[in-house]
Amino acid sequence: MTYRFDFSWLPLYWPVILKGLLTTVELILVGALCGVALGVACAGVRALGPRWLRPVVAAYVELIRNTPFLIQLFFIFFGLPSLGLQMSELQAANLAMVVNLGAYSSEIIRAGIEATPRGQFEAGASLAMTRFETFRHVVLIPALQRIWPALSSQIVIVMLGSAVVSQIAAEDVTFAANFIQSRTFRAFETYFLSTALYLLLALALRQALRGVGSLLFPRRAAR
Amino acid sequence: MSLIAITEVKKRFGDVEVLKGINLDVERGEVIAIIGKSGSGKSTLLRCVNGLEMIDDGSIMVAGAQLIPDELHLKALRLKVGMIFQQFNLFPHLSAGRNVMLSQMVVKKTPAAEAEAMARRMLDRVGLSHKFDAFPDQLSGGQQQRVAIARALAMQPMALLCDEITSALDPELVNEVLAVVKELAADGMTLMMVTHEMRFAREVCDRVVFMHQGRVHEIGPPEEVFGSPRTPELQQFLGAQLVA
Amino acid sequence: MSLIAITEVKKRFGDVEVLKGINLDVERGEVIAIIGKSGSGKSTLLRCVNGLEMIDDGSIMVAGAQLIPDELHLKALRLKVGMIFQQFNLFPHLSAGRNVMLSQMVVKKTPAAEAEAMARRMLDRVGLSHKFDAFPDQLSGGQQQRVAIARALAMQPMALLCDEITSALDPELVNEVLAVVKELAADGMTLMMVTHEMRFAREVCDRVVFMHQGRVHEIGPPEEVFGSPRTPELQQFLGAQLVA
Amino acid sequence: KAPEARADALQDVTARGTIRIAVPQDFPPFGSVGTDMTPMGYDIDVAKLIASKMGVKVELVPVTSANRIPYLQTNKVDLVISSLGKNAEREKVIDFSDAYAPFFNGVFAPSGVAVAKPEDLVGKTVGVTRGAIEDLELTKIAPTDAVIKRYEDNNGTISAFLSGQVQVVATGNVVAAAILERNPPKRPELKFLIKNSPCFIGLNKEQPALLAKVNAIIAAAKADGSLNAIAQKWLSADLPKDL
Amino acid sequence: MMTFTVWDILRNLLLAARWTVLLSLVSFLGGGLLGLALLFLRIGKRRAGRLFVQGYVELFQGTPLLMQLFLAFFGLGLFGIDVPAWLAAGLALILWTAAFLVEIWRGCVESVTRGQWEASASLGMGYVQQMRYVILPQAVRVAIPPTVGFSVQVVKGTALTSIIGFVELSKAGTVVTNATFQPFTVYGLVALIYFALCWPLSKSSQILERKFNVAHRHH
Ligand SMILES: Nc1ncnc2c1ncn2[C@@H]1O[C@H](COP(=O)(O)OP(=O)(O)OP(=O)(O)O)[C@@H](O)[C@H]1O
Ligand SMILES: Nc1ncnc2c1ncn2[C@@H]1O[C@H](COP(=O)(O)OP(=O)(O)OP(=O)(O)O)[C@@H](O)[C@H]1O
Ligand SMILES: [Mg+2]
Ligand SMILES: [Mg+2]
Repeated sequence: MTYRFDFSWLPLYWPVILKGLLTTVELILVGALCGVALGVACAGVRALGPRWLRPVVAAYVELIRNTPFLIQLFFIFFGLPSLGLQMSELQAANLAMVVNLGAYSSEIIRAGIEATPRGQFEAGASLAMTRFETFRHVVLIPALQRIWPALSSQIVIVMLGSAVVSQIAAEDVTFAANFIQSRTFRAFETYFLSTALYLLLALALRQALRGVGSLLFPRRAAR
Repeated sequence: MSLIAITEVKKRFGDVEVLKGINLDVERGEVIAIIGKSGSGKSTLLRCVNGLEMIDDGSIMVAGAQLIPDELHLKALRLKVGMIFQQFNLFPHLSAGRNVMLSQMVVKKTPAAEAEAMARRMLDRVGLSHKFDAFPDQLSGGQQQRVAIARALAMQPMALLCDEITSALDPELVNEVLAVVKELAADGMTLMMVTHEMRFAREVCDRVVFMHQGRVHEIGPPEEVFGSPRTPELQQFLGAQLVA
Repeated sequence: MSLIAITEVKKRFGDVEVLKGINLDVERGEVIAIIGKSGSGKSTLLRCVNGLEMIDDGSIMVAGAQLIPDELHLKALRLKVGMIFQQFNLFPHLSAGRNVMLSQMVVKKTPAAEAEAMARRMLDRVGLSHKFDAFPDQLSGGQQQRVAIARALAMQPMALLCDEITSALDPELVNEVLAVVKELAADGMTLMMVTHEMRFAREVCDRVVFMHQGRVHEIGPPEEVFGSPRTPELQQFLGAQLVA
Repeated sequence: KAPEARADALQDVTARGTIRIAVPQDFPPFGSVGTDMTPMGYDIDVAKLIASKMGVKVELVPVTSANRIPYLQTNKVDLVISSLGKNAEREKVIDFSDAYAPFFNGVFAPSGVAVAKPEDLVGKTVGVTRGAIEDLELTKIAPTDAVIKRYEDNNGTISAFLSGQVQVVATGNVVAAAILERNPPKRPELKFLIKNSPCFIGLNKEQPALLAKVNAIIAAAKADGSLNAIAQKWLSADLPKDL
Repeated sequence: MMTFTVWDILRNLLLAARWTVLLSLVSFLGGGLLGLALLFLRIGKRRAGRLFVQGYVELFQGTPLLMQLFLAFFGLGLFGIDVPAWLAAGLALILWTAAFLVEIWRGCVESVTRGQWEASASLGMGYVQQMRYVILPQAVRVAIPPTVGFSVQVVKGTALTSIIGFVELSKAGTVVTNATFQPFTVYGLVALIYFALCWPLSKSSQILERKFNVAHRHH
């Protein structure tokens, strides 16, 4: 018996796959939007926030970057309830995504901010802008533009990492694959299908991020 | 009363005392050239007047108000005194027009339409009204520096500080920027400028300040400073200038 | 027979024809200066002679051998013709001495001791014997360029190609490199050099080639080319040079 | 290794001198770990019993409910002794021995939760282990607006129940009992039975020799009381007569 | 009924962490060797080789490691290839690691300026000699910080092998949680152990980066 591929289950389980896709897309949308926002906030704090807050942010970033996403997810979903913090698996998954991407993107964005020529801060200051106004209007957009490719890759990596949220019964693409597999016993086909779906998602996401980039930074200014 | 009064200002970076007690009063409408060797503290002095560096001792008064280093007072100061840099420091993500509009809208909360009108007037004044929508990287160095001047002017400062604003320019472009500055001077703007353009300093300035080792070493009208330098240091400096 | 014979050489990048049929014979021991506006194809010509760019048409013969673009023939060519670049291109991870030794040992399989002796001789020739163990980032630009010359000389080439070897140097350092080149010329080395140093070209070179729009526009001894330029293009080029 | 060659897996096992058996490590009392992380439990003891009767060494492979059948299908194990229930779907892909342990699937919840029959699950969140019998059965009988959360393995299901992420779990009665024994914050109590689904040993299709051997060992163990001893040890009860 | 003390929990987690370390080492060494081989294809002259590596990178960077593990474990098994968990885990991690390392290293090779290629060519060196004596020695220096930085991702990546039943640190965490009902403590400890493994790596990568950047500024 060499293995025979059998995709006859596909029509029956199509809704499950679709739901999984939607969940994964939701995870990445929420994760990317809130995560990058959190990253900007953290990078901002580390650049010009109150001194006491900087080590706090640094600790958060280091902790997240040096522990696996899976463990963060378990901690949030299974661990936090014993502190009275209960949330649904989707909320937990979203939170984990945001927390994770927030830490990574803050490091990337910080690099972009640090690459800002000092003259930009000084020009802002000498035009009577406050530090925050300078950050907001002068520094941020070019900094984001500088690191947009790196940030895009990180978002794709985090999207692929989201596959483990099926571990807490969040019904994403991987969950769909596992679910179908447990009903049809067609392990290979289901994993094959979901791998293809992720590959497509990754390509589409990268394309979308390129689009967002060209909207946010309509001109490719030199450096 | 003088517009800018600098009294016994001292500034050190770590162990090095860069300004060793500067005294200088600038009258309203006066045009001051600051010359001196590299490292003599010219930039540091301007940066102190603009509040970009904190002074360690002495006092700086602008239009009667003491320079106090907190964000509120600094903002008030910088509304009175604009600064232009050697490296232009235009905002690369904004068009020339938006560069000029931004601080008006952010700092003074000027409505967009009004800020735009002002930006067009100022760009016109520096001869760049047709470049409103161009981005910095589409402009020559001279044009960029003129946009930077327009941007500072749009805040309607009482005085402008210029730190070697032509040093980063190709020789052909220097003149277009100096022409703009000359006009500003003729219009009565108070100017403090660090410059290496001796001919320009001689023609346009009311007084020339020669800095040496963190001190105002000689000061006077240009014909005096250039014509009959009193100290050997200034003589040597001017001699070197001629050769270069 | 000439050492380097360039016949009807054409080279295009994409749609743009950069060399439009170059003819030039360089005799053994001759020193040739190539001048011309930016973009006229000077670098491209030198790079073709060194096999760094493939020619599209025509032929290049060095010491009687045709330039054929495969690794073996290129290697043989480059053993005859060395090249020095504007950006020095020293190997940053090796000391000056090792920079000079490396290619001898790798390409010619010279034993280390012999290669080292040669490296010391060549560094001595460019006046840098005391910098044998210094790393490139510990050397001034002029010193780096002299190490690059020593490195090329250590391969004992029949000719040296120099592409604006002083353009990346601060003015004070230009002379030390030119002095070395002058000595090479006096010692009978065949040289083809792209340069903007007109005075140097006039003093040292046997013939001057003026390139214009991918062609050899004028050629002749320096007194002729500089003294009585025949074409308006060369006149204009020389005029601009004087002003700058 | 061509799959045909394993027409007689028994021969392979004897030749190898080792039998590879998939057992749970997250499903007390059938399988869990001790403080030294070694597997222990009803299924583990049965696995050891079978190996010793066959005269071979045993290699225990810890699996989850979700992946135990793929393990068998891909020949990573010879037998699955992992509280495996029988149903028609599964019988299409693997074979089953005679039953070796009693098992009742039920719906459990803390005393405060009012559930007495499948219809009462409306609006409730039920945790279940994906791919287990109770998952398949519950999916059939639960009302459409009951929310079923399917966890990767029993660890997940049990953790979800104990951390309050689900109010209700569907699992075996003995599992619930084993949870109770550890005095957890949330005490599961039986609300209603889903199915009496005793456990079977799973093996690949068309292995008549191995199947016969396993069945013979089970029958002998039932007869000589050694299986009953295992039941006493882990379930604190005698084997039901009809097993 | 046995009870777990905190020491029992920690001891078991630490024992399981040995697997995490071992898996990390295997994937890093294996991935490094494979990555190096792929690097030569990627920057080589042959178009087919370049395209192959590009496709490889696209595939392994574009799909979740989780899926790669599943497929290595169950997928190959279906074709009658018996893949034990440790092999599947090692294989998937090695392939995945190599896909990232080859891209990191390619960037480093390309950061060596064109002038270095040209200077060495004009001294008569062949491709292999250029690589061996001029390009790689420079690329290696640039490559060290990002490579060390990536090793953190590898250590964390081993957590996913728990899904194919590998009892490394994460799996031990879930199993122990189930035997103790103390998720907060257990996952907290698991996170701390990971942190203790990864943080020195991240930190040293940052320090190396700073060191090399300073070295670069001298030029
Ligand atoms: N931020 C700083 N930290 C430490 N030292 C500084 C700093 N800024 C300037 N200095 C030092 O202060 C001295 C004066 O610098 P300043 O820039 O004011 O000189 P300058 O007269 O403007 O020279 P130049 O003509 O080269 O611009 C110099 O020795 C310089 O190295
Ligand atoms: N690799 C390349 N690809 C495409 N175009 C090129 C390439 N190299 C050179 N060119 C073009 O060929 C023309 C001639 O270039 P070349 O570098 O030979 O000029 P040059 O005379 O050396 O000028 P310069 O004095 O600025 O060095 C230019 O228009 C240049 O843009
Ligand atoms: Mg200065
Ligand atoms: Mg050139």
